[in-house]
Amino acid sequence: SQESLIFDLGRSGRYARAQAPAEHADLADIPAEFRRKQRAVMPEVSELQVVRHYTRLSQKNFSIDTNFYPLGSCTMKYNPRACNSLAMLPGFLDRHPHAPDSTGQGFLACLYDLQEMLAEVTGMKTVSLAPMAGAQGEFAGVAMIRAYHDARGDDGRTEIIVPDAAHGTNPATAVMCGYKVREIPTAADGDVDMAALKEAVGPQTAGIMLTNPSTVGVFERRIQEIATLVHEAGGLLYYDGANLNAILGKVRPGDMGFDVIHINLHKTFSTPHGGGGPGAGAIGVGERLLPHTPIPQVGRDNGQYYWRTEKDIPQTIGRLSAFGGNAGVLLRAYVYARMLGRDGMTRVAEFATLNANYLMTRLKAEGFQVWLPERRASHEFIISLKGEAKELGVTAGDFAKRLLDLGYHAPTAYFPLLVPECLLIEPTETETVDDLDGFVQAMVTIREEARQDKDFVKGAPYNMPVRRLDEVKAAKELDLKWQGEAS
Amino acid sequence: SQESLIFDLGRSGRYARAQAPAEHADLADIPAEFRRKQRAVMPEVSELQVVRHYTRLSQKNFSIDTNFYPLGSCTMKYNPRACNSLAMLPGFLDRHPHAPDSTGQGFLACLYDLQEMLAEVTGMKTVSLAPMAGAQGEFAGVAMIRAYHDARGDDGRTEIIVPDAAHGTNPATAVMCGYKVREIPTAADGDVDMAALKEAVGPQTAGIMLTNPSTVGVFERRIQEIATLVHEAGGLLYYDGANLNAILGKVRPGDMGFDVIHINLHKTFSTPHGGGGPGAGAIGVGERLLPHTPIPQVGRDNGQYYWRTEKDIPQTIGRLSAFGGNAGVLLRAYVYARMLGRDGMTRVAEFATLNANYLMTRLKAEGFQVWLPERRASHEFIISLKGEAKELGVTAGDFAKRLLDLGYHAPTAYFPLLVPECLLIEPTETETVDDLDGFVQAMVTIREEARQDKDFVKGAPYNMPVRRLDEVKAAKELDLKWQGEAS
Amino acid sequence: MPFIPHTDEDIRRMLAEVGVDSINALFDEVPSDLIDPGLPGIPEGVSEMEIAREMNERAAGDMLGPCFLGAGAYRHHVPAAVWEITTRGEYYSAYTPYQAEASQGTLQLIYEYQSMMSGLMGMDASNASLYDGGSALAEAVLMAVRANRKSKSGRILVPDTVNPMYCDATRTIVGNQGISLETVASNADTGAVDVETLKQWDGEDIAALVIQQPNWFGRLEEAQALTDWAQRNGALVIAVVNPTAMAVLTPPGEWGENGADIACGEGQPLGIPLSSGGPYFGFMCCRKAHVRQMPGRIVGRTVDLEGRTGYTLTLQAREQHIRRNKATSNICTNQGLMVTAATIYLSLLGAEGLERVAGQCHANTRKLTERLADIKGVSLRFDGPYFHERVIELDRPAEPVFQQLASQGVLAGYPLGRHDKRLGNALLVCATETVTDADIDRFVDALSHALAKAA
Amino acid sequence: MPFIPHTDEDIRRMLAEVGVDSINALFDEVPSDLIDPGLPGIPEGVSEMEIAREMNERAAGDMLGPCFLGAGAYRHHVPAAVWEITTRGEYYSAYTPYQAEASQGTLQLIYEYQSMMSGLMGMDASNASLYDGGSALAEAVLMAVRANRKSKSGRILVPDTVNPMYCDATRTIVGNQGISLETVASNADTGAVDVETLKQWDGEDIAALVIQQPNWFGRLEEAQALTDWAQRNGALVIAVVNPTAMAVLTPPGEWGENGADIACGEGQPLGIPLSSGGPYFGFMCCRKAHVRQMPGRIVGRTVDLEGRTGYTLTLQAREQHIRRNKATSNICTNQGLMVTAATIYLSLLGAEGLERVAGQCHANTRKLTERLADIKGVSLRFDGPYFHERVIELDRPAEPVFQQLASQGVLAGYPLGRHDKRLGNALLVCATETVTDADIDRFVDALSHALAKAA
Repeated sequence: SQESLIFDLGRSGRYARAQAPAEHADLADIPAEFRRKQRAVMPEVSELQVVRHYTRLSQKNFSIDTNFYPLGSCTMKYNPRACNSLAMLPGFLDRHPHAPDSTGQGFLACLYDLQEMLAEVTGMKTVSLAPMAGAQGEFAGVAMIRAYHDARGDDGRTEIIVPDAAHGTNPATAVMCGYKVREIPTAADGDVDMAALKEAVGPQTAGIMLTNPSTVGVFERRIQEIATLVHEAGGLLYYDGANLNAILGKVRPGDMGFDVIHINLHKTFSTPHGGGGPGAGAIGVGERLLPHTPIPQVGRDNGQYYWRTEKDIPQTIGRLSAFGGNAGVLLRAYVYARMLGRDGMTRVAEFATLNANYLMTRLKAEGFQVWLPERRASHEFIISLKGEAKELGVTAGDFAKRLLDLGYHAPTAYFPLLVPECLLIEPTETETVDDLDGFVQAMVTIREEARQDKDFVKGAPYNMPVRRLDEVKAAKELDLKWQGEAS
Repeated sequence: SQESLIFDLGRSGRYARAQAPAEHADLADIPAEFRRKQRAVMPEVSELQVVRHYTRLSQKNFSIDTNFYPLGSCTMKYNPRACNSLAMLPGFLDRHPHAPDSTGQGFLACLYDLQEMLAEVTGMKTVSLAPMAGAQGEFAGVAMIRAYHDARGDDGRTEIIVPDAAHGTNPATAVMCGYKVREIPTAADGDVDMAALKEAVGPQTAGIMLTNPSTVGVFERRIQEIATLVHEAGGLLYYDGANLNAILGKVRPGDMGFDVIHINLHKTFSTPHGGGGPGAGAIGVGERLLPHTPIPQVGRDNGQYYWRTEKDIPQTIGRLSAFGGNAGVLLRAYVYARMLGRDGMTRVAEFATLNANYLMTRLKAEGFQVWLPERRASHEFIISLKGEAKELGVTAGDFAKRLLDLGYHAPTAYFPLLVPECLLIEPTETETVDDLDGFVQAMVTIREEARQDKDFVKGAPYNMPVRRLDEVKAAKELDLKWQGEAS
Repeated sequence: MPFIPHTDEDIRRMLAEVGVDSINALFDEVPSDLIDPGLPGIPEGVSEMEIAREMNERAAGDMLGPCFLGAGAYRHHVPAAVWEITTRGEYYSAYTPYQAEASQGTLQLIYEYQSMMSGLMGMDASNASLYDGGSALAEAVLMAVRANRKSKSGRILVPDTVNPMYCDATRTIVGNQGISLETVASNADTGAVDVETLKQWDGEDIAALVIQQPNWFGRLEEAQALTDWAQRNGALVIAVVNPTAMAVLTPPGEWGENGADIACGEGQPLGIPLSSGGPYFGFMCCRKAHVRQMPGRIVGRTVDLEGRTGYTLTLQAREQHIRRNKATSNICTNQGLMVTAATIYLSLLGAEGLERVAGQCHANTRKLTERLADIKGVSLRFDGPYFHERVIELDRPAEPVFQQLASQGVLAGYPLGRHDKRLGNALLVCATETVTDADIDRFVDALSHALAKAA
Repeated sequence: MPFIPHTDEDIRRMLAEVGVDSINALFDEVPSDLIDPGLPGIPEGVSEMEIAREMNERAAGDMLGPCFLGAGAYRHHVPAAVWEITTRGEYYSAYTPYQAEASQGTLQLIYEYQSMMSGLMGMDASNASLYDGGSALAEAVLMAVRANRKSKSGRILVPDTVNPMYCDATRTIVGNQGISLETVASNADTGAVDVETLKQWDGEDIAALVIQQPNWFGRLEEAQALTDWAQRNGALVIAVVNPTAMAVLTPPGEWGENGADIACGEGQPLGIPLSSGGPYFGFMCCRKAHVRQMPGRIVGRTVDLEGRTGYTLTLQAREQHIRRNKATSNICTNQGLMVTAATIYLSLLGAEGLERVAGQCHANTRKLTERLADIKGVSLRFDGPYFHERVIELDRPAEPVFQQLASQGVLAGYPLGRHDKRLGNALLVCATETVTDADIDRFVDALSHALAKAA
């Protein structure tokens, strides 16, 4: 049923009275010219109304805790509840970021230990936890590449090479760092087109941004060759950690030859996605880039933990936020990493890969077209519904919407851009084989429904709180806030 | 959609591995004859499966946090979330009940302060927090009445007087204490039938159990006269606190003449109902019954808090549980009581009463038959759908089920037993007038639907996870546990 | 007005609709000498912020170190998922599931709980909980008297190896119903009941025998033989058991030739925090034949109008809201939220996980007591198999030692002299899976020091 | 295998289906010299119980007393309801709401958030959050450069009264895009910007002026006059504000004749715990004209096929996943869960509640600084109106005093000398609504003692 806007539930003068001081303080010392004239437009509701409204709204979401969520490239695996409750212990929650290091040794020890574990599992020299999301990690990485060239006076390097299948953040980041983007194609076998790469690499190359396994779900087999090629040309290699879950503990980006890597802790280290963040985009740094590590970073000296700043890293690219990063997210990642431990990390990669290959095999057996069927799936894989679109008139988007009705969150659709009518499917290691089988059955059911009545599938979803939304209207007749109308 | 049983999700050998020791301990010192031969039938599932299953199941419940819940006699008001989080602070949660008083002064102080506040607001001499639910509080109260007479050697008193409208727990409790139940009728004006009472009272009277306001939702106006009558006959008065919310801070049972009272903290003091408990049934004790107060009780001596036991109360009726009562529930009640404070308590009664009288007036205006229309509603009131049953063929039960479809939890139906086709409606003070209006509108809508198509209403609910259930089959073909069948 | 949403305008509108001038007018049926007593003893209300500060200070003052106390309540690891889900509003703020269609979440959960408890106990059926272990024994006694139709005596045999607090609570609750609890003395050397001892009741009319396993001293009773003796003599058997222990010990359903008739006990070990003594929950299971005598809520599986599976409260004719003075018990509200937690706990652990927990508890207690026994002035008190709890004997009264160690932050076990003067030097100790080697070292050190001084 | 549900039988069945002998065979495309590096530096996994023990110990070691630190992060009361609801699995474990039909909860919540933030700021539109206040300023600078089409210079005026950490972060982020941040010196006596000072840029091509209100020193800037100067000179105005303060101070939308162009800042005061520095969230609002230049997610209200109201991400053509190297920003994941908390916080407080909170913070800071100013060796540093934060000047370097008081459990404010040597004796102090009179007494006592000794 429709849920009113919180504003429409309100009545003038109402608020949750247990939550504010009983009296209005005297503000007469602030001259009137600085004072607000009219109250802000705000909800005016009781505590029960708030609790009920947001509890009911929450039930309108799919989430890992309620549904299988095989969203390719997003690693929607189980977020252990202990990571939440232990990160929210009062000793951590109430600590002011400017409080001296001496009073936060427990907190800093967790971050230090996390840095060490991440460096080990990625094969990098050091780790900074400062970036607050994957995209900020990317930014930091490319900014470090730039700082490296700048520091050497090597200022003719104007290009960053990016595969055409890359995440949108890659080219956007390169531009933020003042680089031009040089796109290279993906070969038919799913790997980077080496000929195109060789042609692209040169003295103008600042670096290359790669995801490995790549966004088409396969391991880049010639990665060592690529690393040598780029390094010999004087460029550096940036590793986009979006797909790190696929190889955690099995293969290390540092060993592949990467100079810098970001790790989406909200993917591989299972911190919550939170409906769009907060994430954390820790940066792993190789030998060449060590002097440019972003600040702050946790150091250890004589058993005491402390924040390292520009004093310790004078050539740092600098600070990325007002404080030290998404500390609470980092604590969650730390708890998760400790529960996994050495063997557990490796198993993440193994079972994420097993689940993906099993699901790919099953879908293929049911007649769906797997992209790159000759390759091993990494932790994700692609099917193309081009055939279904042509023969039955239902698109990948239609399948995606109908899956919602059947209780499955849709896989990522229409990404990567180079595969027509594609679904990028990432089951993750925390799902059971029975749930994978259920997903296969749902896909088969939808195809059968489409054969019977394509318009039925095209009309999906039917069982969600709303049916398909008018996105054109949303973008053209912008309605971005409540304007005081009645509900 | 149907949710599988947790057992049906399992596979042999699966469990949440982060939650148990990594190794099996050696139990060879326990002789085989004492050891379990075959593993217990248990779910075999992963942590994600558990989280997902019980998150999804939760969404199938109505609750205060999701719906208006005007369940008469149950006081389903907002349960402040702070009461939960503050009662679950680690210092309280991890404390062993046998830990010495000296290490639990904070905890004991909360209970002591709660005792004091409850005594004050009910007008009683002392309070014991030992009873773990209303029914146990009732038991303790009647057991104390019995102990009182026994201690005086007054052993001819064999009867407890109970109005016919009383909660079922009242007669059941009297029997548990070895008494016969003498039922007296309710007069046409809703008060106790005084003539019948006078006839019932005598030397065989151990006491009377009353709820005031009564279960028909009105204040017993001649309560002082009743108290005198019973006391003069040598009996005692027991106050069933189920409806205390209606008079909190406005009128005190102690002032009315009651000798003992139980307080459902999960009603008036807003601790959670929890889908059926835990409750807490604190006992308020008057002068006459002081020597028989149940144990343990928190005492204070020289600023130190301690558990009072039989050493301190030698004539106590004794202990009601292994430990000291539902401590965590009591902490929640304490937090709530402190947030309300003196004025807040009185306002509870005032606004609960305002909401009930408003809702009663509105329903009456819409043509529904109010029981006792000449009386003020207390915090609840009764409507009878006898007319609708006769004219339209839809019963109170049908209205109740159809209300679920419209997003309202049904009021209590068919209680008290003496009113035909009744709904007992208790809106509580935490609901807004808009929600009350919405409920009225829903009742009007259902009556209109019944006029159009009574079978439609009789078939309700339609929008719930299940439709009406076969209760006869449930009772005849008892299926009380999973037997290993496939889902 | 905390938690009350009414604006001044709302109040005006509502009073006008009702046709009164003020809220006080709504109380005009209350005798005027009773109204508005004033409440000078109740402090002014405080904001959530203020009470949060106070509660944090009080809770912080109560914190403590390692815990070797058991005696009916056990510190186990409680997985974070248990309470994060249990306190979801839909479980936390729901009522007893009378409206089945709007309560399928709670109802299915209880059905699953019943299945798990039946499985753990090896019994046919379970109810949806009672208040705690102590009151569960009281209800079991009442139930046994009802269920044993051949017995008219109301006599219940209760060994002195049953938790004395349970006995106290039972006496309070059943005391007015013509039931007598008769004590069976245990063997002073073994701390368990000898079957021989029961022979004195051979041929007498006994309604039921209570058997606690592991017993109050942590010792394992000869449950098989005791059960057979009782049932041969026409008495029912009431088992009082620790549910964690049932992962590794013979469950009541398999005691003797026919199994116990009723199994009950304290559910706290299954995911419920110690929480200063409550809320916990009592559990009760029984044989099929006795289901209709069982007190409390019971959920059954059935179908809806369209044939879909659904769950509902059943056998309500036993209960007080229907049967009133003929009810099996006056219990109404039970411990629903605790059952929610226990169900989630058991689902996470499964039989395998619970076995590991039980095993680790036992191994830790064994390690602990072996270490303690090496201290001069400490010996082990009872011979024979035990589980996860054990009695040690000091060379001096235990109570002062307990208090002294508590002041040093070590909860050194339960002084048994509180219930039996003959055990004045004894401590009942327990080390669950939460206890580390460092904790044990700390206890051993503290006790060694305490006993190093002359008694 | 924590969190991995596969049984041995599952694994066998799956490998058979895939047609390989082992899981390792699935990695046969990885160069063999790279595979299975071993991870000697990573410890063995531990159970939840073990890590819980460690985290509890570490957290307990970090606890501390009263907090008079602000400087960009503020200790406010966070209602219990905020995080109990925010951490519900449906919010906590959901992804960015790309699939609108399956994400109406999050989407409607964001729409409500946008409405609240727009209302609080007096602006036309809000996005769905940025990372934090510092990076929000960086994004605002980039946005201003894009949006100010008349300006080609990329020059941004930044007073030295803007949070220096925000300036640092902004420099890091915008440094490679041809943008220059030029410092505007404030008046050393007032700690605020004189409009006169800006005259030196009259007629120059300036893309934007940044105004922080209250500023880094807690002082109120002449936002009206500064805004008018900037806009008359063709510069956009970027407001950096404390959202709590906006309950009582003139919001950016009402600055000067036309209002600020962009308002941004740190959302932490709105229900987000201090949490050692994060996660917080940056907010950003703007005028309608600039909406299409705003970075980050934006939710719009629309209708579904049946005409029912629904919510969806909109204007996605600005974003990196569509526009790639032409995007307004590379931001993808933002701080969704923090927005959830802030939305619930603002709903609970409303305008009235937030006013009371802001008022109490200010009153407490006034009381605190008046008390501190009475101490020998302490004076108030800047003249003029302030809000909820204020600079005091000691008779000696502040940093050692700060460290000394911290070791006594009092966080005595922020030593401003860390950013400006001229302020080496200054402490920026703040007393929010959570501070009690007893806390103030404790600070006053501790500082009095510290200063009683010769410097």
